[in-house]
Amino acid sequence: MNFLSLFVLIPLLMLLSLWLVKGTKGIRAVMVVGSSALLALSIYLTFAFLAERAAGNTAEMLYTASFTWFEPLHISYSVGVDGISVAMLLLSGVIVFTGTFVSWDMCKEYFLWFTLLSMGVFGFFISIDLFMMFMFYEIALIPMYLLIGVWGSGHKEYSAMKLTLMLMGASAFLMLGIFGIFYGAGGQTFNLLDIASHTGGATLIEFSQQCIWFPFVFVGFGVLGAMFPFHTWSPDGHASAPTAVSMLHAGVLMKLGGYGCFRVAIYLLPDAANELSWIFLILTGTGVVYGALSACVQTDLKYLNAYSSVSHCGMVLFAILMLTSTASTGAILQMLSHGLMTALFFAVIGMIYHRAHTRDIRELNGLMRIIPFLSVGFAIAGLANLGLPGLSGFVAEMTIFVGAFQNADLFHRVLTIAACTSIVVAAVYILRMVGKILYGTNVNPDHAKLHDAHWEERLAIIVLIACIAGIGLAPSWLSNMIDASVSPVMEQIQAVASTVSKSNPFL
Amino acid sequence: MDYSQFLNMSDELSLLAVVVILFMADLFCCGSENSTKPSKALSLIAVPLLLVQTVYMLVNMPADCVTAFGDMYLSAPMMTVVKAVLNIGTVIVFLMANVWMNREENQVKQGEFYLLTLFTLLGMYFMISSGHFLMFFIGLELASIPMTALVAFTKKNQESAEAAAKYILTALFSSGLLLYGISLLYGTCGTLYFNDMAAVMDASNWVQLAALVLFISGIGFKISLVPFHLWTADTYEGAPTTVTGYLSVISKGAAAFVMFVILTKVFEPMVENWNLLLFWIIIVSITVANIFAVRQNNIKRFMAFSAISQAGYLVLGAMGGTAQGMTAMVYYLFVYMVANLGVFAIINIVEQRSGKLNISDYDGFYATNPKLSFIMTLCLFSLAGIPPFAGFFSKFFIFMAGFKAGFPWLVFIALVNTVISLYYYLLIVKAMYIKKSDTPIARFSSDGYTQIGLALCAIGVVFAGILSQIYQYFDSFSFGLMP
Amino acid sequence: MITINCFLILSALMLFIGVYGFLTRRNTLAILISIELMLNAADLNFAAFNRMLFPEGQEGYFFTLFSVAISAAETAIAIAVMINVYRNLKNNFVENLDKLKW
Amino acid sequence: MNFTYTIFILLLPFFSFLILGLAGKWLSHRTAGIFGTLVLGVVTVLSYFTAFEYFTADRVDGVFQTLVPYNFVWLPFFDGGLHFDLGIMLDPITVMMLIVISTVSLMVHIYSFGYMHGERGFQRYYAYLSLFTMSMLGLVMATNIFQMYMFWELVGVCSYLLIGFYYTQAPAVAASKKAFIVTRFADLGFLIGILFYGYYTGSFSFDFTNTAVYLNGAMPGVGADFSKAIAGAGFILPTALFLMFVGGAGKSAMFPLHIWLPDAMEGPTPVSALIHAATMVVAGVFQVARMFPLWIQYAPETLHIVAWIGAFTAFYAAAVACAQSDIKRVLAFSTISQIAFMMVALGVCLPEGGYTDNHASLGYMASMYHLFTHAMFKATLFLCAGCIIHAVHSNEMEFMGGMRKYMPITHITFLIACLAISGIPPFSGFFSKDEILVAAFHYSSAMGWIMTGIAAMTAFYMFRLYYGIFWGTENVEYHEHHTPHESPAVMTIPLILLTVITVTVGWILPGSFGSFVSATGEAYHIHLDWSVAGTSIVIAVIAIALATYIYSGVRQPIAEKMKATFPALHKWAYHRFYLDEVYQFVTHRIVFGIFSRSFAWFDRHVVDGFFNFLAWGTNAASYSIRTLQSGRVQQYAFVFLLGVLVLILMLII
Repeated sequence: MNFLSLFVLIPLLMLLSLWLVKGTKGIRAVMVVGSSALLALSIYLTFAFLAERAAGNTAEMLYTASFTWFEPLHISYSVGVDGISVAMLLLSGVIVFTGTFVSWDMCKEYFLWFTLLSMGVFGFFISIDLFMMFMFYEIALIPMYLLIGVWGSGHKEYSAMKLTLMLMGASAFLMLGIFGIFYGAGGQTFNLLDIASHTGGATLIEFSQQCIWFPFVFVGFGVLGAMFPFHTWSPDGHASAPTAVSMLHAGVLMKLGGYGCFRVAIYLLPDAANELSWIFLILTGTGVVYGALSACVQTDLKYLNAYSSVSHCGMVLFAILMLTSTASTGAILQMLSHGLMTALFFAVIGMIYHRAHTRDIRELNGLMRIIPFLSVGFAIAGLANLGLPGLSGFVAEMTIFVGAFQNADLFHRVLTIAACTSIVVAAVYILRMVGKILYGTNVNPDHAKLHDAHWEERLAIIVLIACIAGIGLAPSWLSNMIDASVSPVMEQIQAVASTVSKSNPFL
Repeated sequence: MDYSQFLNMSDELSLLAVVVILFMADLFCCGSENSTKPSKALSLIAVPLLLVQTVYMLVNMPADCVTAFGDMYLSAPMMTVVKAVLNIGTVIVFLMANVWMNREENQVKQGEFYLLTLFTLLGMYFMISSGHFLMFFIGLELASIPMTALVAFTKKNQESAEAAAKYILTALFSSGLLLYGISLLYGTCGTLYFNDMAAVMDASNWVQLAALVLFISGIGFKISLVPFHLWTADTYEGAPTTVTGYLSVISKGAAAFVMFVILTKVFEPMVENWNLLLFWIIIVSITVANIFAVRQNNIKRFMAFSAISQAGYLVLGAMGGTAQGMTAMVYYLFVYMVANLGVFAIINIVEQRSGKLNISDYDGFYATNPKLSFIMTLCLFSLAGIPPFAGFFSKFFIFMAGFKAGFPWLVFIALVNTVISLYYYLLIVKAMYIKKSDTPIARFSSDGYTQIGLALCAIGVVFAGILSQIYQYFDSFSFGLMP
Repeated sequence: MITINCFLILSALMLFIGVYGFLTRRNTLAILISIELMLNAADLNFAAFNRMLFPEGQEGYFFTLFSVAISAAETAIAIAVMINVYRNLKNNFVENLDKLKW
Repeated sequence: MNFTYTIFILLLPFFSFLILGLAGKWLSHRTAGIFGTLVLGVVTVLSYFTAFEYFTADRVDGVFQTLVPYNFVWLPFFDGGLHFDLGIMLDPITVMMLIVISTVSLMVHIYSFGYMHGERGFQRYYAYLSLFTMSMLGLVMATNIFQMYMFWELVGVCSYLLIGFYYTQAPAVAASKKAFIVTRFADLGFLIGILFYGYYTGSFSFDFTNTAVYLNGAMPGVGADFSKAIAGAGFILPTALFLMFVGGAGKSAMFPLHIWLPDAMEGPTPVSALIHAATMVVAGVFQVARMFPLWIQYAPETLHIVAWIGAFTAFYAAAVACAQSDIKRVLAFSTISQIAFMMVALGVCLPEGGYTDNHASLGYMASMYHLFTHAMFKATLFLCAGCIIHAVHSNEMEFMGGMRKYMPITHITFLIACLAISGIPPFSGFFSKDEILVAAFHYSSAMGWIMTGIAAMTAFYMFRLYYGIFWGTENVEYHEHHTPHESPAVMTIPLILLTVITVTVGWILPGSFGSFVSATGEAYHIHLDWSVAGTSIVIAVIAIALATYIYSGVRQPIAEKMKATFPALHKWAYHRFYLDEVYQFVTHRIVFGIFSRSFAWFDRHVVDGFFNFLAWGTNAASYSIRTLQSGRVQQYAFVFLLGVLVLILMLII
């Protein structure tokens, strides 16, 4: 048994014990133990991975294991990690851990779905078999419906339904794309590595085939990555979701999209990526600016943050499509960074909402005086969001911009510069929000006596801030780790697809 | 004459034995009208007997294709597997029927219920194993005629009567056309033995093409494919819930399998033609049914439309007539059966306990009956194709088969339709979990039989996908039926 | 000279008269009679094909025999159902069977 | 010689920030203040020691060595040979800036002890100060342009936090937001400039020795890229440098990006002294100076654009300063004007003989010199203003007048600083401004006369301010309620110290500044050009006299008459020529009002509407086709039959 499977096994055990235990204490105990175990495991994995790499193991994926699952269909249970997945697993570990503490007072059913969601997420990141990946992807999606629908707020039924249907619609595209890849590569293996390297019975996917399936896969994952114009599930979904679910969703689930785009669309269909990236570059570039500008006029904190997520996640896809190893590394860093800071943001917003019963910017005022701890957390999340050096956002954005600038043609230049403007707009909406709700004087007597964060909330906030600052201050180990996995892919693209995209009218 | 060839029909004979035993039991145990005791005995006999017979079939399975009566009867291991699958479904139906059978007005009729059900099952057996259109036709009718009686089982109920009338009228109409189609086949081929027909089939012969269409329409009626489906919703709504459950999986599944077999065996030279037909039938079936299902309020009617669209997915496995498609179809049937019967078992128990049949009645169901609604959720998710439940695997495999057969766009349309189907399945989930109700279905406990049935369904839904052995087991028998 | 075509034309006529009857008659019993016409059209086909085209075998005849038996059974149960309908509706007009719809 | 200890110049304030920021809640005001000040004291000592060691070290080829005690790859980039380094670089201007920053910062730390006494958030204040000091030091010690950008952003945030220190007051919050967003907007230019620069030169480093090589396409890997070399040599580098300058213009409040600085005066006054007068706002000048070798060699024409922008800004700000009534705003506009002087000085440098010609590049030295002296006397002015505000509890001149009798120390120090800024010998401002004028005349006499005129305006508005505060009409009524009093020693001592520097730095070491800092690094001996100096002195004196004539009396008929004669001019100047309103209109009405709102609308109603339409369409379809399921069995059969016929036709045709 490969130890990566523990990432799925632990949530399974958690599910089982949650089912068995009774009482709040028992549930909390299970959740805390389980999520700590997951966090510890992901940290251990990171160290082990780095040690292994340092020892000179340059295999594309480490800790790989493969067991035949559906033999007649060539489906296997295959796991393995590279730098990207390790980073994502670490992120998931942190978010699940903090999410547990943020949803401290929730009931058993909530945690059941929550854990199922976590299982999907972890499973997705350890999979290197397309079928498994897709399965875990969907496992992660469906609990969202109930989590939002039952424990959400506002137009929760509508939002939950919309979110679920749009994401499932995307998975329809995705599934077709996966079939296309599978049969395009000879129909002998679902294993990513084999398909990418044409081993294990896989053959090179024909260029024309690639061009058909690339949009399917990219849209399929892109919807989850909030790609314009398929992002509208995100504001509603986030606004209605309970705190920890927003965290998990924005923090991890949306990363499935970016990760999938890279791992499947780019990695397996490099020629098509080179040929067709321009279409999606325009879409994602638009999304980056559009999301940021839309965020400026929102009045609901969660909507604001959701649109900001659209912008930031758009940046992830945008960077991936730049097809340079720096930009892609930046994309992964941005995923990490956005995951952490949005989780922090949503956590704090949720806590404020829990206390003040409103998320309307116009109704909140002067919170800094009333609930200083939460306010500081909020401000730090905001600063990270607008890319303050020393926090993670800066690192990611700079890497992306430098990487994107490696494409010297006017088309890429214009888009890159347009994307750069989003950091100015980000400053606008973040400062507007911070200025309105934290600063000033509170005029609402109901808000005068709000209590500051409890210990479990503090723990969650501190852990997240520590991670954000950690990445922001010492990014190179992470960046190197990610790049070691990104650059072979990009080299492959540059090697096989040195031609300029013929279909791009702007070149 | 070699009487040993009867042994090749051991599946049918063993089922017949079960029927006879039950008949006897009904005759002798249920004789007195005043006695209520024996009722329990009958279901106590029926379920284990059927299980034993299932095991017997599987154990006694021939290693290869066998025939009897000069190819009139054909059987292959896969067919036995399908029969066993149908048996399991029937067992679940019997389990859930128990609470209904124990109602006062039904106690005297329960022998009839079991016998009629088993006779339709026998008809399906023959249909599946037929090697000749006569055998097929007899099997089909044997499956249809008792079914009418089952649909009309609650005599005093106007809806039940109407449902039966619609069923029998449409059935007769379709069998009239089917029979005419078979006659055309006979006229052009000179034989109705499956094994001989493929050789004389000709895709340019329009009479044969017309016969193909008539055949598909006749069997499409049983599978309830659009546009031959219109009876379905009315009949499902009017029929007793248990019977609806039976109708929605067992007879449909058997017919779909038979269609697959006959299309690949008999109409093999016309594969292009029937691919074209099925292509459009599947698209229309899935889409129309989904669109209808969206706004249903009666849950049985809703499940009828769901069943129509599921039938579309089921038939997707037949596209191109590949071995992979066959496995995928049988597997899909199995998974669909488990999940659908789970849903019907719950609908049935709710109806029996509270008399409520509308989706809006399920508001707040989770608050009062968490376990039932949890199982219902599992089953609905499985129907919608959500992992890790079995429905995901079956859908994936059937789409994969469709893709491999060369129909990516058909698969795509089907995939997009899964979104709509997810929507309406979620409507029920929403009713149970999210909506609040002033008059929810009261808390109740279900009877032991239903509990066992639900447990079986839940186990099936959860494990039939993850445990790849089941699929591989099916796959290992997918030989011998393809030309 | 009576050729196979005569039979075919006759059976086709019977089929379509049956279909027409099915689609237009109000009385359910009349509809059942129409269905009998359809079934008999097919039976006639079988017999004619066997006699005219494939006289060496007996498949058609047998099919006809079985088919007749089956249609008898079908009709029997159909009539039973109609009686049941009549008992519930106090008439047997097909347009009254419209409680279940939409 | 190694300067490894310089790392502590950065680390100490950082730790101070961490400790004060995290544990501040549990510290008393006193402890926090003393702790912060002590740490800064150590930093100052280290800075001076560094300066001492650096400037006493031997020159190599007549040039102070550029030393890099630390440099490591902080964030690797994987394409184009780029990497984001962090490190410490010491060269003359860095060392000079170390002294400026640590000195002013220390003074402000001490001063704040009195000024912020008893304020809520005292610990927070000191934490921010520490963070700012660290960031500013990091900015000047940067080894590469990206590191500079990083600390550039950090000082921006510190500025934001400190302007908004009184966060319960709406104007402070608005001002902080404005400051951050405007500079952020400018930084966009900086960032893009960096990206261009990095891409075409293959390096972010300030070590320009390779740049030329890169640009000529001789570096391995880069040389192959012909287009890169062509682009780099011709058009790209000036563009990149100008974009960087845009960032600098934002920070240094060049027109039209200056609008945030006057509003930034909402922050505590010591903060204005430190950030918005002495250090952060000169970052733009420092940046241009840092990239100076490239400017002068590759983009001299562009550099002159910088000069003209500077000249216009200087004029504009001086004009506005003449009409302001808020003393801090006057100082703010004066700051803008003076920084523009520095920009002009850089801009007027001529490329004759390349940048090896110290004489042609006199402006560089003058600019740095002025930066240095300006920091001292402007800090003095602001700190004095702080004392006055502390005493009067208002920024408006109408509450002042006749303050000289209440606050003698403040009065004297303010006067000296005013003389210095007006360019009266022997105060430091005279020497540095004179060099700027010389450089301007060297460039063109037009520029020279313009700058001389603006210098006169400077003298005028400064003395208008001086008389308005200390002489003029006294608001007796108000002063009876609140009798103003001299500030405590902890506030006056920094004033005196800074004044001492202001007084002495010019004439104790006349001409020696050039031996430390010059464009080439070779010693440049400053010699006064008396024709220029004489003119400027005369003009300044006339301007002062004019101000005295108009504003020194208790009654000011001329001032009022002027106001009455040119009401529109005064009004426009008072309202800063309505630039803020224009910005307000463009950003709020156009960008957010039109673009954002329509995007948001588009998102909800078109994009989202499309998906809702899909859902609605499905439902509507469901209702519209329900008649298909009419409940009539004959119709069912008909559809059945129709289906069969259609299928048959499909096959046969």
